[in-house]
Formats: sequence, structure tokens, C-alpha cells
Amino acid sequence: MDMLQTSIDGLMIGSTYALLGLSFALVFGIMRRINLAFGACLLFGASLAIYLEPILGWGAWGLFVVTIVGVALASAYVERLCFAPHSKRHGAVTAMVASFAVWMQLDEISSQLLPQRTHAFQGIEVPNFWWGEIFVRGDQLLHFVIALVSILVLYLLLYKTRLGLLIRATADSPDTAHLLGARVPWLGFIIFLLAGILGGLAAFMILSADGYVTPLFGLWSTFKGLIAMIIGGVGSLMGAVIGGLILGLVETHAGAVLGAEFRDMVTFGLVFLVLIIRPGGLMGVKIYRTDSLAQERV
Amino acid sequence: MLEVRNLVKHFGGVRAVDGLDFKIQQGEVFGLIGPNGSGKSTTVNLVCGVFAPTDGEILLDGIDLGAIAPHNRVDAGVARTFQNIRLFSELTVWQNLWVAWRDQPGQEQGWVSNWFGRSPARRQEIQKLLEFSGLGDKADHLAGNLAFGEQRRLELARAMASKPKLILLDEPAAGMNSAEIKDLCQRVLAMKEMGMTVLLVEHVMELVMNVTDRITVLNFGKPIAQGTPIEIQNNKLVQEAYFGSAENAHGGVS
Amino acid sequence: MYSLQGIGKSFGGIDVLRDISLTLKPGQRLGITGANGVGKSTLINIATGFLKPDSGHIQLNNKTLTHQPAWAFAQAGIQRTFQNTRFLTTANLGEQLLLAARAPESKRRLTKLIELSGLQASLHLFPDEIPLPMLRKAEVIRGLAASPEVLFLDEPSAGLTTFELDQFGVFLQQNLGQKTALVVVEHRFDFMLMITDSVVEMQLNRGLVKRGADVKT
Amino acid sequence: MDMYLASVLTNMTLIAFLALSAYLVLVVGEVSFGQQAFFGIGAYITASATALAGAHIFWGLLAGAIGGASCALLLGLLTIRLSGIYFAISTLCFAELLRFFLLHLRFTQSVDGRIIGPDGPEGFSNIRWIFENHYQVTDFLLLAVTCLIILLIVLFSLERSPIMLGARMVGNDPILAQSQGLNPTRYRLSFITLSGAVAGFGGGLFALFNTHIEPAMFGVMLGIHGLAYAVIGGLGSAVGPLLGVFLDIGLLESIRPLAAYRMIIFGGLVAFLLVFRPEGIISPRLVSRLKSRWRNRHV
Repeated sequence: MDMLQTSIDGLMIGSTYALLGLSFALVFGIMRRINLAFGACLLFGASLAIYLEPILGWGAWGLFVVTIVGVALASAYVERLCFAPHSKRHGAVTAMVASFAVWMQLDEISSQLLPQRTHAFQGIEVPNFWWGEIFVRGDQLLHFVIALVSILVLYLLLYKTRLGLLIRATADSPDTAHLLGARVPWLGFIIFLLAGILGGLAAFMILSADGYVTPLFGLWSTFKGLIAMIIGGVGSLMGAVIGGLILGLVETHAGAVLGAEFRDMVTFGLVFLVLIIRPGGLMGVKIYRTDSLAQERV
Repeated sequence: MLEVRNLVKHFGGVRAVDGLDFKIQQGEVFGLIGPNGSGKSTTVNLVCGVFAPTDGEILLDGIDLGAIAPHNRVDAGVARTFQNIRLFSELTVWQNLWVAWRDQPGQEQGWVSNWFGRSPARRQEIQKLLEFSGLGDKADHLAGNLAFGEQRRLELARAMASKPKLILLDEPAAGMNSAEIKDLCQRVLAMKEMGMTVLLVEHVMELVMNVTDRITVLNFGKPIAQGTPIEIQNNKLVQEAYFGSAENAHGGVS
Repeated sequence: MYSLQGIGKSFGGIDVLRDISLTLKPGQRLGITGANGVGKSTLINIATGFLKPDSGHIQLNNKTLTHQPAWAFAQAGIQRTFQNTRFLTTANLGEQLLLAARAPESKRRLTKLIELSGLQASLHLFPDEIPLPMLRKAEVIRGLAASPEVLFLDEPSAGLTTFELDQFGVFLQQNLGQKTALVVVEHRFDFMLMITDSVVEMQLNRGLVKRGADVKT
Repeated sequence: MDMYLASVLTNMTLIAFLALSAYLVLVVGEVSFGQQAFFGIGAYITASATALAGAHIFWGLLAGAIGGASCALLLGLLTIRLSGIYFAISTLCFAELLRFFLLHLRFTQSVDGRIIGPDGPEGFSNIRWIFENHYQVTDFLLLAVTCLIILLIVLFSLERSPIMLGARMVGNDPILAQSQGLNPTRYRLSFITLSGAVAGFGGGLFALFNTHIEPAMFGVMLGIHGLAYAVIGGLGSAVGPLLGVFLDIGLLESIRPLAAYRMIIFGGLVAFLLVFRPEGIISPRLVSRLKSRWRNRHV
């Protein structure tokens, strides 16, 4: 029974990791870029929300809205400053380092907004309940549902609309899409906004489940997102969702069996193994292969 | 229709295009030929905006294309195919057309249907275009899985999907065998019948001589002759510069 | 003696090369022509080790190279140029050429070749500051510095005017040396005839077909 | 010399080793988020060698460098197929795994009545070499700077040899490198190993200077800082990473009124700088220009 309880807890947490992973996969799958400042954007959004809460007085829903808007704004800022100027093929490293620099900046701004080490973060209250012998936290169940719905909305956006088609065409071949009239630089901006909104959702859910924010949240969420993306397959959206769920499962099980201190290490070990044995991840083999082919083209 | 005036393009010290003038009339198939490295592809890329010209003007219906950004040239009415096929291989055939799609001027549909793309009228039109390209039953195949000839036809259909005033065909016969070239001839002639204006850049003579109305011959970025296919074939200068030095005049099939 | 035997290669189920064979004696000069898309570039990439053939063997002086990595091909003495010229963007020309010539013998040869080509003035420049005809020469010098067994030129004429091409051809003829075999993939027939002594045409699915005097007009 | 100034300068010198090790990996075209691990391994080994085994500082630092190099070589061998982001993430994981190893490394001994040695998350305290040898901060600064200068001399002479150019070619265009007969794998492995040695050596000095080390010091942030310094400084010359270190630690950290806002300024500045100089301040082109100007003036 414990096994089952742990697995369900893992899936609930995994669903928020899936959103983090999706944010990375969106950016990497379409633009082949890594945004190191992602976690810092999340931290900034959360800090802004807590800072404004006494002023606005909207309670948990205020936190929800301000967090998402804050993260999206920060994400857009990062795109303009760090990614738009380095859109050429060789700009990947430079863009990554620039985003690291902005990470430091956003971190500092966040700690100016919230000078203490921990701050309470209020969640939306949902009663907990027992489902047979399994304890279900109401807020986690709500988050699980929100995560599923946002994944579904993202899917519909990407696969059923013209904007999504343009985004996918750009992922496939940016030059051709550009020549066919897609505004590729603008699409990059949209993608960062989308990633920001997803990240903001995830940030709200994770923080309200924990009940507090610390300055370490930025680094933590960057790691979780990257790892979820890598396990599932670099750049594959479906892979990122599966990777997030796997990450949640592995973490909770490792925590339950080996103890909390081993939790992170088991995931790092897992990622390292995945990279060495199957660099394309579980789902993203195709992107890995086209990337390495493109590198080898004479 | 399309008017090119004194077009010049330098790369470093190399003059890829060096003072090119020509005019294409509405409904005409216009050929641009010349040995490799004579500046044909550069001309295509200049018209499409991949390169900015060093000097000169490109006018489409009197509008200066130079002032229009490359990604807006499709909306301005210029569509093209590519020498090396460039399809979105992860998208289906239908989606490849829908990416490039523009509604017929005067029959634009609302943003809701634009957003989702699935209005019945539009589906019918896209299907018609697929039938024309001989891809009628392959709408849901991934473009990357099509055979070489089919990919070329899909590229052609995609260029037509944006309802351009002018279609540029950049070496559409490259790598084709003679049966495929014959098929391509038929298709280009059909496009002409539908009233489209085509700029054909090619060195497979079999295609050029059969479908074009007029031809300009380039050598080292400069036009050396202009005329109907028959005039060009009998032009001494062309024979000397082109057939004397180019690898073969018989369309790659000897 | 360099030989390709029965080379086959397919991409995604489509045969690009089928049973291609080719033998080169030291000092031989061979031209390869053919329409776009028949697999000339693929052939060069296989012959220089950048692609692995699906079938067939590659031998140099009775040593089998087929499954060696590309750098081993180069070390064995198979050099090439690239269609669009290929240089580092982060070092000046002189440094890059020097890298190609590691043995003292090659260094001497390199200095001589640089002198003959008139490249001295460009040595401190970055490749993107050097005009194309110079870069083409530099690329050939880079290939020739180590006195290779075989030198492959991939469309060396692209972007050159007739005059520049003539100069380039003369330069090649004078500096190839007795030992080095040359393979040129090219569209420009006049240039090809100038620097090669036989020409084969590559045809779709038919391999290499000898072209005789009929093309010499 | 002012104690504070001396310790800032020493810190800069020590971090410079880390930045240089990141630079060596960047030269062969890869990005590493894991150099801090080699730094940490070096620190632990040097500390153990001097404090536990009573080895001379020379052997202690050498052991640290060798330890860093062997870990880096192991990483290089394991990731031989990877490049780009795949390599970068694997270095991150590898570094965290090594840190985890340090977190669980318990090997305490009684030396002269004190219990010392690696003690899990508590770290390794009482590395008393600096006291036992009566080193002042300034003396240690002198030692560290001397080591850094020796390393720079080695790197500069490497810069003039075909090895460095070959490595740059492998990093810039592996295809071209292969056509020149260079084996990219060998270059990558040797430079990654070398970078491990440099980081390990720097880590050894770090341990001796700080007298206390713990696994938490060698987190990812340390490594990413080193990487950022190398990219900001530029890949043109080994001076680049030093310039990066100087800009951040030297210039901004030492202006105390700015301390609270340092990262806001530095972060924005770096991102902004990279827009205009994407290849870093000291780009290869700048170096080559300066060299040829120098030559023209002195011929």
C-alpha cells in the first residue's frame, strides 16, 4: 500500500515537474536554446507576488495571477536581452551565459523584494480526503488537474491552431519558415511568453504546496525543469511531460526507500546514465539525431 | 509585372550579379539560364530578399521590393521553390500547404477560421491544389516520408498556396530523370494556362526550351542574350559562352 | 595507388551511390562531372572519410581505410577542399596554414607555395576579410602542404570569373607535383579540361561513365 | 598590505584557476557546468595530503591536480559521444554526483590530538598548513600569484604551439579539423583532462588558504561563475578569463556601497556587453589584430 501511496504522491509532484520540463522543452525544441534564468524568472514572479500581496490584498488568487504575470514578464525580458540578440546558430553558448548573468540579476532583485530567507506562500485551500486507504492532499489533486489542463491547452494550441503550426514549422526549419512569411523573431518572443506562463503556473503550484518560498527556489526549479526535459528527451514536448512524471516518481520512491538526502543524487545519477546510454532521452531520439547529423554535415 | 533594373550584387570582391535588367509580363513563363556560377541563384535570392542588392531595383507591379523585408515578400506576392528541397519534414503534406496558405484576395476569411484553419471552403481549395500536384491521397503523410519527385511537387504546390503574383522556380529539375522532367514540363505549362507568372531558373535545357516564352542568358552576372527559346538556341554568343563551357547542353542525359 | 571498390550508399532507403569503383595512380588527374543531385558530393565525402559507405572498400597503397575515421584519411594523405571553402573563423590565415604543415619538409613546401601564390600579404587577415579567389588558392595550398597522395577538389570554380579561374588552373598545374593524384568535381568544362587528363561523368544510378573527346568543342 | 585587499586579491587568484579551467574546455568547443567538482576534489586531496599525511605542499598540490585531472578524464571518457547541451548537462550531473560523494566522505583521524579529515557535510576543518608554516595572507597571495603566473606562462607557450590552434580548430569546426588529420576526440579528452588538472590545482590552493572546506562550497553556482568569467573575458587569450574575474570580483565586489546591488549591475552589464561583444571582450580577432599591429611596429 505504501508503494501505491508513494507512487501517487510522486505523480502529483511529477505533474508540476512536467510543466517545468515543458517550459524548457518548448524553448529548446523550437529554438535550440537553454534559458538558465528560467528558475530566476519563477523566483522573481513569486517574490513580486508576495511583495504586492499586502498592497493588493487579493489573497491566494492574487498570488496566482501576479506570479504568472511576473514570470511571463521576466521571461519576456530575458528573451529580449539574452536570446533575441544571439539568434544566429553559433549564439547558443553566448545566449546561455547571458541568461546566467540575468539569473544573478533577477535573483538579486528577488532578494531585494523579499529580504528574509523564508516567506510564507499561501495556497488555494482545498480539503484533503482519504480515498480508500490512500491519503490525497486536496491542493495537490487540484494542481494535478491544473497541470493536466494546461498540458491539454498547450497541446491544442500547438497542434490545432495556425499559430501552433507556424511554431512547429519554425522548429522544423527556421530559415524556410522565415522565407514563407513566418515572423520568426516574434515567434521566439511568443515561445518565451508561453514558457513563462507555464513556469508561472508551476511556480504557484509548487510554492503553495510547500507553503513558503526561499531564495534557493530559482536554482531548484531550473534543475528540475532541465532534468525533466533531459530524461524525457531533449526538446520533445511529450517527452518532457513523461520525464516530469518519471522524475516525480523516482524522487519520491528514492526518498521513501533511501532517505531524503539520496533523493537528488538518484535523479542526477539517473540523468547522467540516460545521457551516456541514450543521449536522446526516452522520447527525443529524433531531435538528438537530427542535431548530430546537422553538426556532421560536410 | 516584375521589373529588374540594373541589379548588382557583390560578395567581397566577387561580382555575382553585375548589371542585370529584365522585365516579365503578366502570365508569362520567363527563363533565366546560364552556366554554373553565372549568378542565377543569386538573382533568385535577391528577388526573394535572402540577399540585399548592392545596387539596382526590383519592382513588382511598380512596388519596390527592396523596401520589403524578406518574410513580408510572400505577402507582397513572391513565392519560390528551393534548389535543395526545403520542406517541413515533420509536418504533414496538408500542414505544409497550410503554413504557406494565403486566402484568395477578396475572399479572406475571419480570424477564427484563420486561427484553426479548418473552414470547408478552404479545405476544398487545398484539396484541389493537392490533386493538381498529384498528391491528392497523401494529405496526411509526413512530408519527410515522400519520395523525391513528390517532395518537389509539394514544394511547387506550397509556392502556389500563397497565391503569389510571381512564382520563382529555382532549378526545379535538379536531380530528376527524363520522365520526371517531362511531367514537370506539363505541370509548368498547366500553371501558365491558369494564368500564373513564372520565373524559371534552370540549366536543364529540355525543360527551359519547352516551357518558356522568353529567356535571358547570364554569364558572369551579366546578361549576354535575350529572346525566345529558338532565338537563344541559334545565338552564336550563347553557344560559345554556354554550350562551349557548361558541362553539358543535353539536360544531364547524354 | 588509391582505390574505391564497389561503393554503395543510401539515405533513407534511396540509393544515392550504387557500386561505384575508381582507381587512381600517383600523378593521375581525373575530372568528375554530372548533373546536380547524382551524388558527386556524397562520393567525395565517402572518398575522404566523412561518410561511411554502406558497402565497398577504400584502399590506399594496399592499406584498407574503409572504416577509419576522417582524420585518419587525412593523416594517410588524402586531402580535400570544400565547396564553399572552409576555414576557421577564429584564427588568421597564416596560423591556419601553418597547422596543416607540421613536418619541417612540409613547412618548407608551404613557404614556397605561399610565395608562389602571392598570399603573403593576406596571412595576418581573417578568412572573411580575404577575397574568394585567394581563399581558393589558400585551401589548395593547405591541402598540398603535406604532399598528399590524393587531393580532392569540390567545385573549385564556384564564384570565380574566367580570368581568375585561368590563373587558378595554371597555379594548380604548376604546383601539384608528380606524386599527388588529383580528383576534381566540377561543372565548368573548360576549367576541367585544363587541369585534368581524363573525365568521367556520373549518372543517376549508373555510376561513372567515361566521357571521350566528344565534349571537347 | 591591507588584509582585506590581500584576501580579495587571493580570492580572485584562486577563482582565476577555475575560470581558466572553464576556458580550456571552451577552447575545444564545449561548455562545462562541472569544473567546480574538480576544484573541490583537488581541494579535498590537497587538504588530506598535507593535513593527514603530512606531505609537503608541492606534493599536496600535485596530488590535487592529478586528482582533478583523473576525474576530468573519467568524465571525458564517459561522455565521449556527447557534445553541446548534452555534454553540458552531463558535466552538471557528474559534478553533483562527485559532490554527493564528498558529502558522504567520512575519513577522520586523530593528528596531534585533533580529530581532522573529511567529515561528511561538516566538511574538512583545521587545514593548518598555513599556520604551521607561519604564512601571512600576503605571503599566501604571493604563492598563489606565482603559481598563476607559471600557469599563464605554460598556457601562453601552448598558445603559440600548433596544439592550441589544433584545439581551437576542433572547437570551432570539427569537420575541418578532421580534414586536417586532427583527431577531435583526442584533443577534447586532453583538454578536458588538462582543465581538470588546472581546477584541481586551484582547489588545492583554495583549501590551504581557507583552512576549512565543505561540499556546499563546490556547488553549481561556483562552476557557472567560472564559466561566465571565461565567456565574458573572451576566448582570444588566457588573459580573457582573468579579465572576467577582475571585472566581477575585483571591480564590483570591492566597491562596498554597491554590495547589495552588485549582481543587479553585474548581471545586466554582462548581458548587455554580450550583445555588443558576443565573443567576449578579448575575442580571437582582437588578439590577432593586436598581434599584427605589434609586429608591424617592431619589424
